[in-house]
Amino acid sequence: MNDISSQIPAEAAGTRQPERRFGEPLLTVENISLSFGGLQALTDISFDILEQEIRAIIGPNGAGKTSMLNVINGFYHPQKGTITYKGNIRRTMRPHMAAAQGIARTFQNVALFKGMSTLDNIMTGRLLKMHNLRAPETGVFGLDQVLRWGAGALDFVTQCLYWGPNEKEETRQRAYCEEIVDFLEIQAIRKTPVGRLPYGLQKRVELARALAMEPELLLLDEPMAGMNVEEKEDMSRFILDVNEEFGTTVALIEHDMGVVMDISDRVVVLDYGRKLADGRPDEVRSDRGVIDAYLGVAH
Amino acid sequence: MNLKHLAIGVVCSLGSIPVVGLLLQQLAEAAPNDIFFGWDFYIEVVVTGLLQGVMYALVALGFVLIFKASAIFNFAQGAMVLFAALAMVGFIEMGLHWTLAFLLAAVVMIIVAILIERVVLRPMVNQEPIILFMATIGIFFVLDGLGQTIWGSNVKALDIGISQTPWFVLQGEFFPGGLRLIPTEVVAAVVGALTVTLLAVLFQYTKVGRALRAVADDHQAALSVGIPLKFIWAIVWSVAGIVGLVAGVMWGTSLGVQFSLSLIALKALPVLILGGFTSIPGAIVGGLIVGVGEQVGEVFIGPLFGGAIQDWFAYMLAMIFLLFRPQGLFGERIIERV
Amino acid sequence: MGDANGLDTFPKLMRHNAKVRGARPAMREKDLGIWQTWTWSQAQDEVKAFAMGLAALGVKRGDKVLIVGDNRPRLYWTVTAAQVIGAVPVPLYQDSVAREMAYVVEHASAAIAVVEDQEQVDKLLEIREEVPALQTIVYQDPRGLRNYTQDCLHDYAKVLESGRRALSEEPAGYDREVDRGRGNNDSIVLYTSGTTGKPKGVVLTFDNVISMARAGSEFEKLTEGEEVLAYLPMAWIGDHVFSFSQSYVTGFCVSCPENGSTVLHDLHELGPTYFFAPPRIFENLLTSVMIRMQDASHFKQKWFHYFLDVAKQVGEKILNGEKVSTADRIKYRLGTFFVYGPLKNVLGLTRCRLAYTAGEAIGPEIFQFYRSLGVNMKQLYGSTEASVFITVQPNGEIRADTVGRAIPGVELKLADNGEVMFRSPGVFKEYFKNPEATAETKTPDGWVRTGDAGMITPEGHLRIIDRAKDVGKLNDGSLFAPKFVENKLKFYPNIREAVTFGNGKDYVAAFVCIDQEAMGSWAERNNVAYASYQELAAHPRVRKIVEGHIREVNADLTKDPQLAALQIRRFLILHKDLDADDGELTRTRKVRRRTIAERYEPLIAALYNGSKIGHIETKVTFEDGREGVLAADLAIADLGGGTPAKQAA
Amino acid sequence: MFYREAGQFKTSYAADQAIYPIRQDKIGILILFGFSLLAIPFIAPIYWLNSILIPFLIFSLAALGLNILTGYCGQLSLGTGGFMACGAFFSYKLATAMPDTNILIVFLLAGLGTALVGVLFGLPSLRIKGFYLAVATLAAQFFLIWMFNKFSWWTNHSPSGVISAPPRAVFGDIDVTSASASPEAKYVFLLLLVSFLALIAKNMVRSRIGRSWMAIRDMDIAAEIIGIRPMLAKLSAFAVSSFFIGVSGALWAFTYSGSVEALAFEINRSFEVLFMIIIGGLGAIMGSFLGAAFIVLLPIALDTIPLLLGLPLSVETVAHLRLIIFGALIIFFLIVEPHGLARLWQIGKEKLRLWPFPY
Repeated sequence: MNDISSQIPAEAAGTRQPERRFGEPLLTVENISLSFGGLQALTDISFDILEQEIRAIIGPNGAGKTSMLNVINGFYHPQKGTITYKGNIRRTMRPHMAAAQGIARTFQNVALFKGMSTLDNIMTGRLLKMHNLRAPETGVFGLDQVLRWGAGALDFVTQCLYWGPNEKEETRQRAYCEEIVDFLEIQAIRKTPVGRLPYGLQKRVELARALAMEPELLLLDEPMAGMNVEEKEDMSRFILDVNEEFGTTVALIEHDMGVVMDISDRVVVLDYGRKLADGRPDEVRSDRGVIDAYLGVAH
Repeated sequence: MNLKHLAIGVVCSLGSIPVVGLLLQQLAEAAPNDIFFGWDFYIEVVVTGLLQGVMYALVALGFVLIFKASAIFNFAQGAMVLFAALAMVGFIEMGLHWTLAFLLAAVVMIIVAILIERVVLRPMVNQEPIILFMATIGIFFVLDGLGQTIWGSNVKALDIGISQTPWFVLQGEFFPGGLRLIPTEVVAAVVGALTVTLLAVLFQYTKVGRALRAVADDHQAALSVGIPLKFIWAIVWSVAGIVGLVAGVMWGTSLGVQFSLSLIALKALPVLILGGFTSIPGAIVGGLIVGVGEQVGEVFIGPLFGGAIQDWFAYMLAMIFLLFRPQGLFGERIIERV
Repeated sequence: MGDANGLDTFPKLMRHNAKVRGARPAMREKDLGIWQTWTWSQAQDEVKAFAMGLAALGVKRGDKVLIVGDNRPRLYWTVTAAQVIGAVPVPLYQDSVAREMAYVVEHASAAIAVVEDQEQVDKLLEIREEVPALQTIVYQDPRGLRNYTQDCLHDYAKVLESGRRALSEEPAGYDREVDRGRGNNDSIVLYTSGTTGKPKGVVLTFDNVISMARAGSEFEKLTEGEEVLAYLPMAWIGDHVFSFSQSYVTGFCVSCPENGSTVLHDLHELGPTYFFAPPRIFENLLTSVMIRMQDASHFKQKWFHYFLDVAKQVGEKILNGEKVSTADRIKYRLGTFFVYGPLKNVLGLTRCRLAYTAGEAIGPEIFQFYRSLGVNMKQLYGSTEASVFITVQPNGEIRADTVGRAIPGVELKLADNGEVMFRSPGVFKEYFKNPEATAETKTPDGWVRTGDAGMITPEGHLRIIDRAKDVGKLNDGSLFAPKFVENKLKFYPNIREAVTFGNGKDYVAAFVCIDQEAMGSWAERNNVAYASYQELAAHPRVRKIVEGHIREVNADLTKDPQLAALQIRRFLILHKDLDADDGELTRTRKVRRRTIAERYEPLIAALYNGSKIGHIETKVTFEDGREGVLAADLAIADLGGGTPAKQAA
Repeated sequence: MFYREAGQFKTSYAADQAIYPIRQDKIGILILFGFSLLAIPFIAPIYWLNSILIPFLIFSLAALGLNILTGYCGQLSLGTGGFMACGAFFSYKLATAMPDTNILIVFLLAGLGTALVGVLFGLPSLRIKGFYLAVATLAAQFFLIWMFNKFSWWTNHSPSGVISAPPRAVFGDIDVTSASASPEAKYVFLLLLVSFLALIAKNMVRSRIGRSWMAIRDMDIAAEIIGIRPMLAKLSAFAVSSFFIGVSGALWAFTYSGSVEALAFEINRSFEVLFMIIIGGLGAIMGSFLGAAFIVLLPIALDTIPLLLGLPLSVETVAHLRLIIFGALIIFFLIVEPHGLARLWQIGKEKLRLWPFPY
């Protein structure tokens, strides 16, 4: 269950496909509109994210990219439109519910827990996966709920005493986190308080924390902002590795067009809260509207 | 300083009076044999509450000024009120006329403000708010101890020539016995209103006021356009000190100058919650609501609990209020950004 | 030779260890945040399965098995697993580039390689066209290799799996294979990175390695309780003996660090009891200690240096068991509590009871520093061809300038030209596929030429003075060993490089390059203004300092009649650092004497014609690749020196 | 200086995650505990036990509780006094209503009751943050004190409003409560109880629940996106914190003063405990103890110094001067080391570990 290698779909191993094959849409947003008071942040946005792809969302500043991510992970509630995730239309959603459904997220300005060490930050990402005790399922109406409460209370006691199931669980999860530490090559800083780390490493730790959630959909908000070329290369490699090794679907916002063109499978372009284009990187690159609105400005 | 907000606040609080009155009427009718209240009594209670509220507002005003300009939750405001009042009494005891004593006390408060800025705030720039808050508790102790060391801890009368005999106004059909008003409270209300107006003008039309508002909006931005933050802080603390002096004089004339004055700050806290930590009109309206609420609560709800509920009634009021409007009446709406 | 118990191969030793100390730790690796531990019996299970897995991949007796990667338990086990089935492991330096690998793969005609990770796989795939013999690559860490479709690639875990299957079908197979091994079989081939020409593959038999490992262990009384950190390349004989062979012989546990960047931290955590490091590492540690202490408070620095002085005076004596006054003993005790103990702790040497250094000469200052702290540090002289051990300093006979006595079983003699020769059970079998070189190095009666020039001190210690081919003669006929003098100079932190001349001359003269960092910080502390390296090098006060160092070296040399003639009579400070980019040094910072002799010909002439000034124009390569000419007039200092020479006579 | 960590490597996560992974620390804490348990009761004068060590232990517990809420979960509370009062009065009512129940069970129940009250007054934390919350907790403070003062039921209708702890025994027949109990017995009882509770607190903060608190403290938005339910995290912090504070209030009433009235738990008590955790160190178990020691000892020191110097000061002046010095010291301390004594302790430890290198 907690061995990373078991997360790898069996068919992914083997021959390398010249064209990467993707699964069904993991997430579909349709006609999303979002406004704050009079400010229209998103207007009638629709696109989908396929299983196992790397999807980039690009656009100039204020295009509504971050708002889009916030909608996806339940932080903002759009006034109009539907979101379908894993085939189910989503109703009201709080971020922690999105987390429980397998959506992880990093932030534009690193949102680490500054008072904790690297390892503790990553361990925090495992919170949803930690269960000292599990109530047995009896199927008897009412009894299950009682049993769950009982298990919860016992769980609390084991935490107070750091005993038995709790110690076992802490150890198990620590082992999982260490796999991630190893994967992202942050062994040397595992016990360093994250506040003392340089920016690039903080971003990496944040990615580690998101990975600890074993997400199916990983939202990355400008994972390479403020990094130098070398750090960007490292980060790109890690994103590709994550996508490849764990089969995680990635949606990312990024400003560096080079990176976007390199690592993403499909790109959606937003401008002033509207969708401008959607397609493979080369298609988007040659799109007239995009060049005018976005790339044109950059030149 | 948003006039629209001010208007809403005033309408709300005034509007609440008849509603409260109506409620009380119902109450009175439900228990006609136990107690009987006439309309005049309700109004008298409410008016007393309003006047009391102005006094709360005066204390709360000091808090708001400092919080707005420096995001410091100044727990020492109450101690500043006491210290200012003690200083003024001290000068009067030296034989000076109260106006002169007032001016001198104002000077003392300015010196205190500058000292606080120099000794406490400046070395603690960029500290977390909770640390600064604790520091103001430190200031609270120092001012308390200092004031009492210099001027003693006896209760002192503060006489600025306002009679303590109640006035009875509007005698007539509606108020058979006349509306009972305590002159000090009326004066306090007037002075309070004047102070607020003065502050509003100061904020709106002077250079310092504009700088102050800039600082309140964004420290970094203010610094980057060359506003001297430290100077602004000294100014704000001085103004807060003088506002505290006014409050001290008002409270002092009615209650006497004594140690418990420093604890009236605690009364101002629910006012802040109601009004929002950063809103001057909020402080005023909040003060009025708390004043009225407390009086009304004490008279009509108190008996249900066995009385003496002022201690916590305002807090409960504020807390219930918060559940519906977490940012207070006039506080800026918090939009969380990620 | 063999062994009384028949434990004449590593597989047999492993089986023995698994039997007698099966529950004791055999290997550790810092992995996933903790020191993962394998007991001897667990280790044997891994070896068993992997040996069978290798056999299943078609590896036969006598095949060569290439091993490339950092120090990892699985790679160490691969060594044993290969030996189990009679194959010969060939470890390679993990940082060698593909081209270098190609030569060895070709030369050893290895059909299989067991490597650590994607990096090594990529290198081998790159050269696969050139070396078609290489049929199979087994990788340990599958990360990043998911989409490699080459048929030659095998996951270590899968090989292990197939080995387990084979074992379950034929449980006796392992023992049968182990029993087939003989002490005179080839045990390992180690390629030495020769300074010139192609690397040579040194073939060692089990008897060679095991006998010397045993001799070394008995000499130092190593036990199964030692802790050893394996951090030096597996392809190097030292690592093979210290962290593999001796572990099998005595049963101690070997630990592998997490990765290259955490070695120092892992060293601190592990606190080895038996530690080996080349002088360079000890020197770096000492430098970092001194640099960090410079940031300490004034009081602490005084305190620190006071106790270091105490240690300097009495520390070695105490370690050597000599008589020391009670007051000094108390002072040393205090020092141990306040300074030496904590210092050893932060360096990770708290539990260290034996530290070897070898490979190059170690600075006496550095050597004494560690010894005075109470670290039992010793010099050792050895080579791949000797299965490491030739001479070791016995306890109580530690000198900074000798490398000790021949250990039991080793015979030592000096050739006429001063070259050191030895004979021992550890003498290598041959250079792989290179009988000419074998004949050149190994005499028919088993003596091996080391290529080093040495002397035997009156008390019987060997002292290495230089490479035999670099040793020359002064005009008065006395031996001239340039590197010996240069090393003495380079031990001063202020001196970065030194080049001495004297072969065919009347006296010894020297070029000196100052160390910019050390002298620069001196200049800063003493308010000496300078704008460039050249200016600093030409500063009279700098020259005075260097002169002082040289006088000390000279004074030291006079103490020994064998060496008195080596005193430096005249020297100059070069206006630029010797640079590998200019071809003056090799990439490993060894002096290229011929290049220097040509390029600085006018200066050398000036050193020997009595001038006060030498003029020179040199071509330099700037960092951006441009070339330019640097002209300078360099002052030549004359130290006189008739007197000491007379003294020597 | 005292550390010899080389060689103390960890071969299991359990060892790596131990409370004191370094052997020297473990030894040090065992010696300290052993000394406190076996030596102090015999060598410390009664005055020390009664006026320093016993209040120190009780305050440590209260500080521990507040530290869980404020230091670990980031929720500022000024209602500590009120919660202590809850513990005191709850346990008084329970102990007098069920005289045969073991006093430990009484304390446990009183703590649980306080936890419930804490959760109730913690509800606003779901909507409001920071100083707004702090002020809201004052509601608890004033309301609770008023309630215990107002209704004589809480004091079993004692005319003075003072409750007197009935004598209760533990370990068979060792009386540990009320004025008649021996100070040594009280001290040992408190030491064991407080150490046990501190251990529990430490376990909680290094478990999942503690990490969810710290996540909420450090960045609540990120915490929620990771899947932490803010309501559960905050309310559990309120509950646990109130439990600790409640027990400390009960101990105050039962072991320290023996008889107590509601006014003993006035707002100043809240500030006192808040000072302890600020000066001791937010988010550090050790800080709660250091801060409690500081705040307990400071007034004693301030009272003693003029006496020692022989200054002829009136009691009143001394009281005022004490206020000034206390306030000034607090400010000084906040300027010099805003992260508290625990940070100093930690830096000191790091220094010793790195010795002879500078930190």
